[in-house]
Amino acid sequence: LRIAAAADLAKALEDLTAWHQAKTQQPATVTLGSSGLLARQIAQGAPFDVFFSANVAFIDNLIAQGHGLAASRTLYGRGRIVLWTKAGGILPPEGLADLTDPRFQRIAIANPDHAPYGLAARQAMQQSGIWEVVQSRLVYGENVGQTLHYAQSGNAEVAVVALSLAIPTPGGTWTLIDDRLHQPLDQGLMVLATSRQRQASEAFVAQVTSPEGRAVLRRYGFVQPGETLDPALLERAHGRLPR
Amino acid sequence: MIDLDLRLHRGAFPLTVSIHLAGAATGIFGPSGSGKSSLLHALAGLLPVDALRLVVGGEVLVDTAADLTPPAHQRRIGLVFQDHRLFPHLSIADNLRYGLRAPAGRGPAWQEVIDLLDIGDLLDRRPEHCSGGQRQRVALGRALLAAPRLLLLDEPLASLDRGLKRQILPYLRRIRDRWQMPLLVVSHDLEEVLSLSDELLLLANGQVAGQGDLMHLASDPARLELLHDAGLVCLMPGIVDHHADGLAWVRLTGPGHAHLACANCTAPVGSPVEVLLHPDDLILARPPIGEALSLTNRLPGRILQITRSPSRCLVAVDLGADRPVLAEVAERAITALGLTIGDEILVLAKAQAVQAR
Amino acid sequence: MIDLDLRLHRGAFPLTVSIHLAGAATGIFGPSGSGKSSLLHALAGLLPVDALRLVVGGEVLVDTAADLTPPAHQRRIGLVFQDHRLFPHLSIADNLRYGLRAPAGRGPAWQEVIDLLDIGDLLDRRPEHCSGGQRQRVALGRALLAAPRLLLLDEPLASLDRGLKRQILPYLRRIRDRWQMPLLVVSHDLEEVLSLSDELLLLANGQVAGQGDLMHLASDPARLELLHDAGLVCLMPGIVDHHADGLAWVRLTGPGHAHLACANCTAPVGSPVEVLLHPDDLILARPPIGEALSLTNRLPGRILQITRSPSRCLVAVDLGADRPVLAEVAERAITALGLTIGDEILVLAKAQAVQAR
Amino acid sequence: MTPETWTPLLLSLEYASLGLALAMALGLPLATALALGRWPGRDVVEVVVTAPLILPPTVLGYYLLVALGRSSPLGQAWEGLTGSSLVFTPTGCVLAAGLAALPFVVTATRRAMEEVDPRLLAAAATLGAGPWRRFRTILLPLARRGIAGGCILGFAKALGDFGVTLMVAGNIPGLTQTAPLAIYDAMLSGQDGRAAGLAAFLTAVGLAVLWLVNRWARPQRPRDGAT
Amino acid sequence: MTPETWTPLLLSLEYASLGLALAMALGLPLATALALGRWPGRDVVEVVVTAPLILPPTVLGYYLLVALGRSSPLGQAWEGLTGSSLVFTPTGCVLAAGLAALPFVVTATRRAMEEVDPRLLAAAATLGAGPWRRFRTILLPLARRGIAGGCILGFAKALGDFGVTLMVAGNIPGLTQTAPLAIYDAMLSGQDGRAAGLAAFLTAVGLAVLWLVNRWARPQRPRDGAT
Ligand SMILES: Nc1ncnc2c1ncn2[C@@H]1O[C@H](COP(=O)(O)OP(=O)(O)OP(=O)(O)O)[C@@H](O)[C@H]1O
Ligand SMILES: Nc1ncnc2c1ncn2[C@@H]1O[C@H](COP(=O)(O)OP(=O)(O)OP(=O)(O)O)[C@@H](O)[C@H]1O
Ligand SMILES: [Mg+2]
Ligand SMILES: [Mg+2]
Repeated sequence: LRIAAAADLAKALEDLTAWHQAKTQQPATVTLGSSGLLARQIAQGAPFDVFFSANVAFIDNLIAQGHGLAASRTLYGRGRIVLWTKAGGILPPEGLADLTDPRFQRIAIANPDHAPYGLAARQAMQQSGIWEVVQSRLVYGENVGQTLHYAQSGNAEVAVVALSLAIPTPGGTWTLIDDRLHQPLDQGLMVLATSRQRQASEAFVAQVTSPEGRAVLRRYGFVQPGETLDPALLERAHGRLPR
Repeated sequence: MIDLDLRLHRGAFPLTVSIHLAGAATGIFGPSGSGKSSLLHALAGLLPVDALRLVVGGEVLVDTAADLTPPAHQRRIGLVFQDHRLFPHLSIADNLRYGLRAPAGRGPAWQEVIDLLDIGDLLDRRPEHCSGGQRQRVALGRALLAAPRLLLLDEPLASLDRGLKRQILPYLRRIRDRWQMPLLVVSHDLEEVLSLSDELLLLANGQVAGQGDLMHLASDPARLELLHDAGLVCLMPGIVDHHADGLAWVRLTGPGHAHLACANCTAPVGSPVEVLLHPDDLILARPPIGEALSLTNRLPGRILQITRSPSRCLVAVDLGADRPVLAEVAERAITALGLTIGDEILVLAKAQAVQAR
Repeated sequence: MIDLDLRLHRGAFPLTVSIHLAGAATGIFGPSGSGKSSLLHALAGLLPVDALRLVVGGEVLVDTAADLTPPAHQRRIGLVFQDHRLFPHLSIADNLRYGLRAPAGRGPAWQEVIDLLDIGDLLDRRPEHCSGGQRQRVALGRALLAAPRLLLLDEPLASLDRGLKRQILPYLRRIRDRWQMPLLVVSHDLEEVLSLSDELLLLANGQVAGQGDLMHLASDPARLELLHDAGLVCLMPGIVDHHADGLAWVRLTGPGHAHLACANCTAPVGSPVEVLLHPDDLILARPPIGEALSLTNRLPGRILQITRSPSRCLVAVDLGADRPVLAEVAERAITALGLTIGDEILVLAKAQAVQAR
Repeated sequence: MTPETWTPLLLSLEYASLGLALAMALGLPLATALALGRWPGRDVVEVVVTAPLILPPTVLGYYLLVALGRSSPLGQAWEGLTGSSLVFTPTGCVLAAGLAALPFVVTATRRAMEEVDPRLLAAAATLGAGPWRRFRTILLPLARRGIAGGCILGFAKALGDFGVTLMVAGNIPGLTQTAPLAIYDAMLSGQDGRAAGLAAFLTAVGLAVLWLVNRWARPQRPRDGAT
Repeated sequence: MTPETWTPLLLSLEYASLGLALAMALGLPLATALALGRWPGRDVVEVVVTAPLILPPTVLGYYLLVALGRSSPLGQAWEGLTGSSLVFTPTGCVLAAGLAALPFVVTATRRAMEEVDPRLLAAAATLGAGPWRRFRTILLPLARRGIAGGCILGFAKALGDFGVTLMVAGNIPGLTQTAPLAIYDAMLSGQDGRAAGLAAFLTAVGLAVLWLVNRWARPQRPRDGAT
């Protein structure tokens, strides 16, 4: 099985494929990338079986163009964004409003022009009224992974990244951003129309959407609408809820 | 043997040569910058020409008017360059081998060429590890071994000493005769040229300033200066008659059976040689003269021609040989001895001043 | 004037030279590959040496033993290369200007050099658009204009015709005298060398095979052959006494006040000249001799030395000039005339065979 | 070292080598034509060959993907011929590597050939050597160092190509995931150690190859300026 | 054309030019030392300089970010000195461009200098020219074409640099968003038309610059092989 997936799924898919392989003896390889690029490759006939997008819009587009099986379209979770700060450095922000403090000289977000998490970050900043102040301090990562690197390497005091990335990344503390401040980050997957292993693919998708699968996803912060995050998980991963 | 019509220009310099060369070899000389190298390069196909027709031994090699313009590598015209142009990345042996053709004796033999040019020790070296003269010899060898139909030599012996020159020149003559390889030789040294050929081509400013044998060229006062700059000499063919007292006696070919004594000639009896005489070494005398002179040669002859240029007088004397000798004498001596055309006269020369080879 | 101790090796070729040179100029000759170029390059600082001590005019320029080894550009030793080495990206004018030093008359003047070498027309060209001889002249000019303390010339005139050589050589002599610029000249042409210097250095196989003036070198039968390969000549200093009948009469310097007639000499009366005599042009005679000869010069002298090599005999005759003349005669003539050392004798020469410059 | 580490490295070396071979196969004749030909527009062609350097690789890769993709005429012709597609296969990797190397091969070769003394070529012609023989025995050996220099840079570039390979070949582990892609992946998935290890390895192997080629192309002895 | 289109192009040209200048300032002396020096390890140094070609740009960019970043000693020293950081500023763009150009400048210059006939340098020495004058008047002019060739490639590479600039300079519109970044962003955000337009423009401008340099560095007349 060849799985193409948005970069923020790196860890979650590692667990999922390992678990799936243990169960079915079927190996699966994962190609990570930006959802936008992967979608373009799939439109050009890339030989993947399953596509996990960070933005369900890409899935809908591909299905509309006939590159995906409409029946396989599944929302596997809703993304959240967090304020990530390197541990042991400056005092972490307790919420978005704190970003106006001059100790945050550089704030990294993903490029809002094309990265869903970046767009969400911008919406949240605008919504909470700090956009005008922080705009000149922003630096833009190509994707959430790179955005996180800015903060990890100490070049940005804080980065707005995906919760799914913050959870498995050691060395930092983070604060969840209220999801009412941005439009929902609905994340979807599909089986490709060109897949040569359609049954296996569908079986894999079924596994992922099974309760056990969802539990794995939830461990990385992918919750379904209405679900809440497990506080113990937050605790373990040095995260906290906004003030 | 060679017909040649050429027009070209290099920048502002035009070169026009239109000649018929009868001999198997022709010497080309003229002042620096007169177009000698350009002529050779054009014949070899290395220079764009305005018009060129080249006929060698009846075969039309190039004719731009008839669109017969084979590229250089199909002309089989060899060229020894003024700057040797050895291939820097190849050993001397590989340089020599580069143009090697027809191992089955169609041209000069490998070992022969190497021995002649004394380059056997260099074969494994790179050109950069050879001296200037060594490179020049290798370049000559490389051209010879390619066995061309026509061989062009651009000052092939310029930085070699006389010893080496005297060794190489007869060999070139042999090449010319044995392989019917016509030669065009550029040189600033008339002695060098004449030992290969009777026929001379004199260039000046991209024009033919004179053509023909020495006698003919020397008959024109204007050309005499140019000839002098190239070192005027006479060459006479002959055969070694006998040796005596360390001297070789040479019988000049021709009706007169004139005999000349040469020092420093070790050619065996019966072998053909060329005798080289410098006009300013020859002394004219009216008989009789005394014996108390270290002068071995005393040849009777008749005055054929007297050429006077502002700075010198040249007297051509018929010794009954194939061609006349030229003697350069003072104006004053012509008056004192009362020399006129048709006079019977003695030509005197030291045996040491006569070279045979 | 120059003291020189050198040891080096190039690959398997060792060169060892240890000499004292008294004159302002020295001619270096020897077979191809004997180490002439290597010697010059080592002096100029372009070759790694095993040991070198060079003293010019009392000044120690290089001494490896004392760790005095200035790099080439600080030696102020000029070198005219066997391959001209013009800078391809610079015009001829810029090439000439490259080493130009001391515009305030410390060395040869710009216009003078350009006129002498006849390169005025080339100034705007690139070297690639010049003929071989033109490049050689520019290279010479470039070295002259750099006004070095010592000038090394590696076959500087090899591909020039005699006319140009005869024009350039006296100028080099003037350079040497006027700017006290010592010269070391490599040449395969003894005539060229001797017109610049009395002192000769003969190299063979990387060793000094002989050193000194011509007379000295010629006294050794073994070296006679090498001298001959280089074109044996004698040079005698003199002063133009008067002109008559198109001949210049030159009084040789020395106690004897010997007078010689030369053709083709236009130097004004009173000017110093060098008279060039070819040993094989000189005729020895026992007086009296007749008048019916086109022979103008009849000089009395005394035999100083007779050298016999297997192939030639050389007789040195004292004419009462600064140095003796050498005459090459046949063994047979020596016997016939019964020549022995100390004999009074006449030396005969045609005016045409005598060159003065 | 696990095969997980080795595979991308080996793939990289393989594709970079094949890519260089492809670039040389196309580039050497082109460069020769540029160096020796007298046709107009030569400079324009050379400059166009360097164009791939200027565009962001991913963008270039995308355009390439569209041009060679499975729905393009070229891609379909190839697929009809060989049964496998040009893109998302090792072929795509080789194409990407070749494209990365091409500018270096072409410009260096052209320049090196133009530096060869034309007088030596003329001399070879008078010795009877035709164009092909002159090319083989004089031009190529004397231009060797310059060409090798271009190939070295080209190989390095091919080895390090990321954006074009990513787009055209698709980062499929074990098939088209070359070392640069694997390093990037490792970094994305937070395996910084693996990324650093792979990067160090790739650099070391790449540099070793370059160093060897460099040695081979360099003259043995230094030349002095004498004689 | 809107300023939105122009700004990245102008920034790109500016940073690429400055980057090339930086690469030349560092690279020419280094290359000279490589070409003329006799010290051991020269080849190793040259090969190390080419290393940036081999690593995937984003990875390289990350390492650079760590090495020059605001919390690194180097970055802090610079910030103390100038008051502004090395990264996320135009300085970062210039650094990235310089790093992209350096391998080309160094390798091409070294090679071109080594091709210069040492006999001409020897001749210049006998005419009294010291090392510096020989360098300026003989070595540099004769190596000019090769050096220009390297600079052309280097400039192209600097102009097209994506990954390193992205990491080090932070893609800030109007400040550090160079043309390649803008093209990439436009493409990913679905503005295919704008991406294609920018790409065409960048390529055209870049190639025009290259073509001019190329013309300048090339000899006027073709040489024949005669005389
Ligand atoms: N780079 C080198 N490496 C090794 N040997 C060399 C090198 N250059 C010259 N030689 C050898 O050293 C010897 C002397 O060479 P050199 O150039 O000094 O001779 P030369 O006397 O100038 O000869 P020519 O009259 O032919 O120019 C020759 O035998 C030559 O083959
Ligand atoms: N590439 C060129 N472009 C323009 N003019 C040139 C070129 N090469 C030579 N010339 C000129 O053409 C003329 C003839 O040159 P050529 O080399 O044929 O002379 P040459 O007779 O061989 O002289 P030398 O005896 O000095 O070698 C010279 O005046 C020279 O300056
Ligand atoms: Mg010539
Ligand atoms: Mg020499």
